[in-house]
Amino acid sequence: MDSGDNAWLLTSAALVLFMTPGLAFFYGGMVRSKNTLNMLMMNFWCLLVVPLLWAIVGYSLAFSGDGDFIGNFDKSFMRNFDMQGNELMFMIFLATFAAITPALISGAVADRMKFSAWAIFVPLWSILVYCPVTFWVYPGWLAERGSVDFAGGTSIHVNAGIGALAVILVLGKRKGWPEKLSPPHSMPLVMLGTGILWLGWFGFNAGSAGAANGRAIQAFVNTALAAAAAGLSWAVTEKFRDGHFTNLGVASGIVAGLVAITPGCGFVTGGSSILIGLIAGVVCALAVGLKSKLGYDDALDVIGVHLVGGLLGSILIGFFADPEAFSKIDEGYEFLGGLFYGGGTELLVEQILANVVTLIFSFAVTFAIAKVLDLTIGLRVSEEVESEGLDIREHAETAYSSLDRSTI
Amino acid sequence: MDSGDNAWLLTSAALVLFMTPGLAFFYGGMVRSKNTLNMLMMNFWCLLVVPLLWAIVGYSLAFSGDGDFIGNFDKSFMRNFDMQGNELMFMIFLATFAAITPALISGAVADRMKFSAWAIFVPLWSILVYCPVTFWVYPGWLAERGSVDFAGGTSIHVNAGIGALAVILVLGKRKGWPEKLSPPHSMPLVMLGTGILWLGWFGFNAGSAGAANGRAIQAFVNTALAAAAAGLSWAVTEKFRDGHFTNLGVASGIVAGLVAITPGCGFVTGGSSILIGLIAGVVCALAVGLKSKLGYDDALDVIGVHLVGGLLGSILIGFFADPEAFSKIDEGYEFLGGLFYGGGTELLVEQILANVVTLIFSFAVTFAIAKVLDLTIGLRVSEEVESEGLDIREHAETAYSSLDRSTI
Amino acid sequence: MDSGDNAWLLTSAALVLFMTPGLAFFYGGMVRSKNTLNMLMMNFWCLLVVPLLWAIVGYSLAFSGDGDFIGNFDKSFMRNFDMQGNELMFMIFLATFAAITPALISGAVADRMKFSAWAIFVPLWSILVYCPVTFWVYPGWLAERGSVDFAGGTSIHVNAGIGALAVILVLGKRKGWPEKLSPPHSMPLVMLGTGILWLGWFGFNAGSAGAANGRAIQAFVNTALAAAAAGLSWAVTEKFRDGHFTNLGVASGIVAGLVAITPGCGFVTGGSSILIGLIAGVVCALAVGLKSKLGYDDALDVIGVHLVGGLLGSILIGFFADPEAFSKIDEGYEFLGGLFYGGGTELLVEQILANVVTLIFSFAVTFAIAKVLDLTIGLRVSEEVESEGLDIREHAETAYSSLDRSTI
Amino acid sequence: MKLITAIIKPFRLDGVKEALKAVGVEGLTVTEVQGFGRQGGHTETYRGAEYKIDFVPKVKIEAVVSDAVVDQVVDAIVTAARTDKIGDGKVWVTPAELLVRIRTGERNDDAV
Amino acid sequence: MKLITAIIKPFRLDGVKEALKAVGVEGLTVTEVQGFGRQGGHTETYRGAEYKIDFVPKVKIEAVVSDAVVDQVVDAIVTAARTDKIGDGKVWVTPAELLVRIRTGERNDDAV
Amino acid sequence: MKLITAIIKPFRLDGVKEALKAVGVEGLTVTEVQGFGRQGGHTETYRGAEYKIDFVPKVKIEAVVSDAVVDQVVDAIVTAARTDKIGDGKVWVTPAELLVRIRTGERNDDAV
Ligand SMILES: Nc1ncnc2c1ncn2[C@@H]1O[C@H](COP(=O)(O)OP(=O)(O)O)[C@@H](O)[C@H]1O
Ligand SMILES: Nc1ncnc2c1ncn2[C@@H]1O[C@H](COP(=O)(O)OP(=O)(O)O)[C@@H](O)[C@H]1O
Ligand SMILES: Nc1ncnc2c1ncn2[C@@H]1O[C@H](COP(=O)(O)OP(=O)(O)O)[C@@H](O)[C@H]1O
Repeated sequence: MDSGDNAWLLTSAALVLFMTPGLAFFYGGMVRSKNTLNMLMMNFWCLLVVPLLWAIVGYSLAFSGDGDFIGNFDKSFMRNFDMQGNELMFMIFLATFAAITPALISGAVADRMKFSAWAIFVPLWSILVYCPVTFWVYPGWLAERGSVDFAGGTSIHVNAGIGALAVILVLGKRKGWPEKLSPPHSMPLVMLGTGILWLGWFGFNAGSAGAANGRAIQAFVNTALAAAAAGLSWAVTEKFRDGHFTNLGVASGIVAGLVAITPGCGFVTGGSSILIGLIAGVVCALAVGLKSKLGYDDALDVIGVHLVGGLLGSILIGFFADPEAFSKIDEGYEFLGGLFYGGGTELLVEQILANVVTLIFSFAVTFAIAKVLDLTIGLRVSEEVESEGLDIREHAETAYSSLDRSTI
Repeated sequence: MDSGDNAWLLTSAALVLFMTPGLAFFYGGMVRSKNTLNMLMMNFWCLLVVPLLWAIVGYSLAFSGDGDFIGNFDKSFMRNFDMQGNELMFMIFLATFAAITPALISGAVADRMKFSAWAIFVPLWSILVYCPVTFWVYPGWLAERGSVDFAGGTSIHVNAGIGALAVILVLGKRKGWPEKLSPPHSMPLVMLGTGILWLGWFGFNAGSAGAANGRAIQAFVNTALAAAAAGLSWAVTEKFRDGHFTNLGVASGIVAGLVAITPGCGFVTGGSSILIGLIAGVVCALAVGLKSKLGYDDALDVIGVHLVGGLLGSILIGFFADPEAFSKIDEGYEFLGGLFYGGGTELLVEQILANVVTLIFSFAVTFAIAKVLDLTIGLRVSEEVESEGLDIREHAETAYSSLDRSTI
Repeated sequence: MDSGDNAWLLTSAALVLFMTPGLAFFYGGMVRSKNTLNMLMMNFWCLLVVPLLWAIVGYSLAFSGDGDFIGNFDKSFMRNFDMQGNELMFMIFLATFAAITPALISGAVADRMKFSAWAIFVPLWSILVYCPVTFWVYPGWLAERGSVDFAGGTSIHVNAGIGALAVILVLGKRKGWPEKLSPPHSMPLVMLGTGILWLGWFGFNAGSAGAANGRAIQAFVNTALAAAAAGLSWAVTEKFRDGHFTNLGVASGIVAGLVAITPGCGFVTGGSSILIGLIAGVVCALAVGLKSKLGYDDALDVIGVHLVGGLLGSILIGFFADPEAFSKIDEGYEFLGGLFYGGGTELLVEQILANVVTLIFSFAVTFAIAKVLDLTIGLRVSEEVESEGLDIREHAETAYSSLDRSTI
Repeated sequence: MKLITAIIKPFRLDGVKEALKAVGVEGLTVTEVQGFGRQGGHTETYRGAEYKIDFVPKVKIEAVVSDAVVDQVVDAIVTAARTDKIGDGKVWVTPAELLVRIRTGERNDDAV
Repeated sequence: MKLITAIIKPFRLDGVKEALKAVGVEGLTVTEVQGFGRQGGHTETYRGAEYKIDFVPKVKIEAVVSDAVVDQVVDAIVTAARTDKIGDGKVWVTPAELLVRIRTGERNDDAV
Repeated sequence: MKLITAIIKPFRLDGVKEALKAVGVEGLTVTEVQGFGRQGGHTETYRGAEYKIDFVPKVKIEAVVSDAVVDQVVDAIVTAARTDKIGDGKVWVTPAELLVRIRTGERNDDAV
């Protein structure tokens, strides 16, 4: 255990944990004030349930053992850890990733999902979807075949994005959608979330190097540049199409760029990360328009941003991966080269395969979970609750109380 | 000086300093909008006054010299520091702890304390209560007897919690309490505070290892798991009792868990920290109900959360401390074992003693300070100021101004 | 590359990037709600445009080559970097400084500048003003003569502060100023920004040591103490003059202290940093009153805080620089001593010279940029847009939407 | 001239606005208000303590209209705002002696 | 029918509401407003600059009641809202020609 | 007694307040409202989707005044609020049968 590496991993884990509140504000600002606390709660819930589950059984299922398809229980309850080798750090660092992944889905189901159903959905999905996919992508068969995913493009963004689609197909559209749209109730809250997400994402991506080394630095640089590039290209796309630079466009672009660079930030160099960001900003800005055409109500664009951005970023590795550049940074760090860097199509094919497999598996299992929940306890609140607001009815709380300054 | 240890301590100190603004938002969101700025100001005031006082004299009083009961002035004005041995870092890291401790008390006195009295209370309390207790618990006699306090359960949470009780007994109840209750004016602000507190608490607890070593990692893991467990158990307690999962319940539970694991995070292992968290969530959720029964107006539950949570966590060390596990993490790290880990009752007795001593001393001296302030400059605002709001009358400011967008 | 140094620089760069959103909230809370999003957008825009520009050409212009007056293009597009020597880290760390510098100017032009003009102003100013001044102050002729600037007092705060003056002289006053003043629309947002700025400033100042060493620790200590001292002295100044301790006073004082200690935090010791903070708080509290006397509309006091605070801090180095103290911390760290520390007037003269040169150059070039923009695309929105609010008209967005909870 | 005031459920605002446009009302003013009535409020629970929130968010619509159309306007509002659930709100009519359009100085029926 | 409007100090809202319930008023509508009057406003100071805030937060209560109870209702409000300090507010009464309960279509006294 | 109600552009509030003071109105009550009228609203764009915002922020001023000064007051408002651009707003007058100053119990003209 090197103290410098530890310092960076401790910092990174703290920052990634902070991303889930950040996501809560990012999403919470976008919904109406009557559903704001429900949105915060869906996100915080993930922070309560998932790390415990991960420490008890999830980490073991996702990372322990030599199987191809799923881990074993050897490391459940934090037993059999390699205490010299920093495994406890590794476990808790990854717990923060496991927590934010289902939280991403909350953006799609906003304004209409029963909280009790969400409360159960989160642990089920973590175990049945997140753990196996993570196993395949990291220690398991997809990784062994050659596909790569530095910080969680496939296992996190694509996985959560397609899961979001599955849930909302069961859940249905919000009343009035898409005719009646409500603007974000607090854009400053959205921008706060954006700032926190960007901050945390440095831990997410550069922490995934597992050390405070040259790879971490390159991942950090890529994270900064891709986010800036995508924020810019989304904003410019909107300026040309709609006539204005908007804050929500900038925020969305930043997040899209962060998503898109997540899988590749440890395999591509700075110039490529700018290109990936620029592409992601434009493509995701267009992709969020799909939902009204195709008729699925992805309230806060989890699909347009995380699914599309994650797929894009993961597949672009097949073009931009540059093992030679990294050999100068870190000796003995090996991976296949991308099409533009002399590596042929092998990596590209593996990247596509890994994502296709994830799409199919995650969609199917998530759909099944949602269906079972719907048939048992019910997935959706009543019309009355939906129009009165989930905060009061599901949580007996109000986001902002002003009249009550009058008491006393 | 190891650069990795430095890196982690620098980061930790920055994060702990950020906790005081976090606490300001946590409390500030809970009060009505007419008293929000007074709450923020009470917290920020601690950040202005205490670090200076600490650098000038507090650190020396709390950590310098061989006395049993109080330090000396040898290290006042940052003189005679061991510059090779990182002492400057140690001083400033601890300054951020000293700052947040009196800030905790602000939650109890909300809505009715004169700011001028608070302005004087803070430095007096720091010198007369915080410095001696810290001396006893760390270099002094309580530590020498064998009691332990990793990151400040006794010296910070119990100390501030009982101090809060002493002040409000002098200060009295808010007009209309407990009949007239006002809901939090901004729950998003409360949740923002919660997120910042959790983030900062990693610096608080894992930084208290003094290095980026295995103990820091274990403390980090314990901090994450106990917070999650307590957030969950508080929320579940409320769900059973009141019928809803609430944001304020989750926020309160997270903080209760963080408080409870603070003293023990460097002495217990992950499984114990989950248990400590689960217990703390339930016990504190019940403890906040005491005030209306016993009739003291602890506005934002400093006693129910910090006093009760701190006592609980400190005493549970007597059961769960596991020196053997830590001997595998860090050689030469020695402390008494808890009752469940073969250590007998010795540690338990010492933990109880340390807390009883702190309770008595802190209550008595804080009560005296409050009484003197009350008899001299007065502790409490007039009824008129209380009903008009402290922001306008004490600070000549308004938290949110909307009508004024009309000018120009 | 030392992993501990890397860990601290990675952390610092992330924190400094987070300062720009922090600044956005600090300024955004101070303006009226109808212009809040325009303010956020001006700041976020810097985060999108400047890091890309910096990676592509700015860093090379500011730090590459042996010239006296400007860098060359050798390191443009991140080519020719010393990959063993951490140069990529250095580049991205400094990119976050380059981003926040023009963002500072946004506070002066609040409420009336065309966003399209701002969008172009930022990259132009970065290249034409920030890069050359940075070159002079760091690798170039001013540094060679002996002047020092640890973390950017001259190159950032004085530079942006005088630039702000130049822009607003072209831009003109807001309609109704100074008769019609509007209070901050959200003080909690201002205080959030303050907290984030202070947090990030630890990365800014202590990260500028380039390592997790004793100098970083001293810079960290100085940052904490100067901010506290200035917050206190600003607040006390207001208390004596206006009768109240205010949150905005505390926030402004903290920022003024952070600005003032920025240039000297790696050259002075703790006691001096307290003095510098105390002086800065009083001087800046008085300096913000100048604008109404002199008749320039510096909306959010960029001049009173950043220009005055930066100049003050930079020139006070000439009195307080203490090379002997640092020789005990870090071997081989050499700089001229200040007047009070046996160094004579040489350093003082150099500090004055460096700032005078910066003032003249930055004012002239910024004025020219603003004038050209004004004559071409126009610098200022129409009266109608100014009174309706920039958010709706420039960005087609509204900061807070409440009525719309009514839909569905 | 009459001033027609309606207190309705917020989510009916859009519908009522359209209904008013349909009967020729070209201007109206909306206020966010809090209602107290038979509908009752709700209870919120913070840290186990119950807070009785008596007031329910409502929207107030005010429109000054010509005498001739009063009945039609009232009917339009009632029809569009009705959900048949308690708390649908009230409409009332008060006499207005004068209406002026500020921009032009036009008065009464010309100002509507 | 009469429309009774009261402008009161916010912290008297609870008391006035109870007083109205006591005299049989079962429905009312509340608005957060800003008052300007003899009470004067206050001064806020930001960075040394003084901001004269002319407006004081007040609460407006509106209730439409039967003619028979008007005096009683006005008295109840005045008694409950009174603190004897400047700024206590005003009550005024305007005629209402019609009141409709949206849910049922009931009119006038039946709709109260 | 008459109740004079004016809907104006927010940025004219200060001017209208001064004009009212000039004609002797010593008390008034202000509410932030949303207006719908000829002026039309505006369009906001979030992630490429257009949101038609029909309502425009306005300010409502209410003042109860003696019959004798009604015309003067209306004129003062109209003059001070006028910008000659669409959306300047409306003023209307309704009869008030009673005005009470809560603090003193004074009535009608004495209570103004
Ligand atoms: N007499 C009244 N005067 C003014 N507003 C009233 C009156 N009665 C009811 N309201 C308003 O109408 C709303 C609905 O009234 P409520 O009694 O709850 O249901 P309903 O109208 O269906 O009988 C209330 O919330 C209140 O805003
Ligand atoms: N003529 C009026 N018309 C409408 N509202 C008024 C009038 N006069 C006073 N008010 C309202 O009543 C409130 C209290 O009035 P003020 O003159 O301050 O005290 P008081 O009623 O005790 O004489 C004001 O803030 C304002 O909201
Ligand atoms: N008939 C009406 N009743 C009540 N308020 C009205 C009426 N007509 C207009 N208003 C208010 O006056 C404002 C301005 O009206 P509008 O038709 O936009 O412009 P103008 O008054 O210049 O013709 C509206 O936003 C609305 O608040």
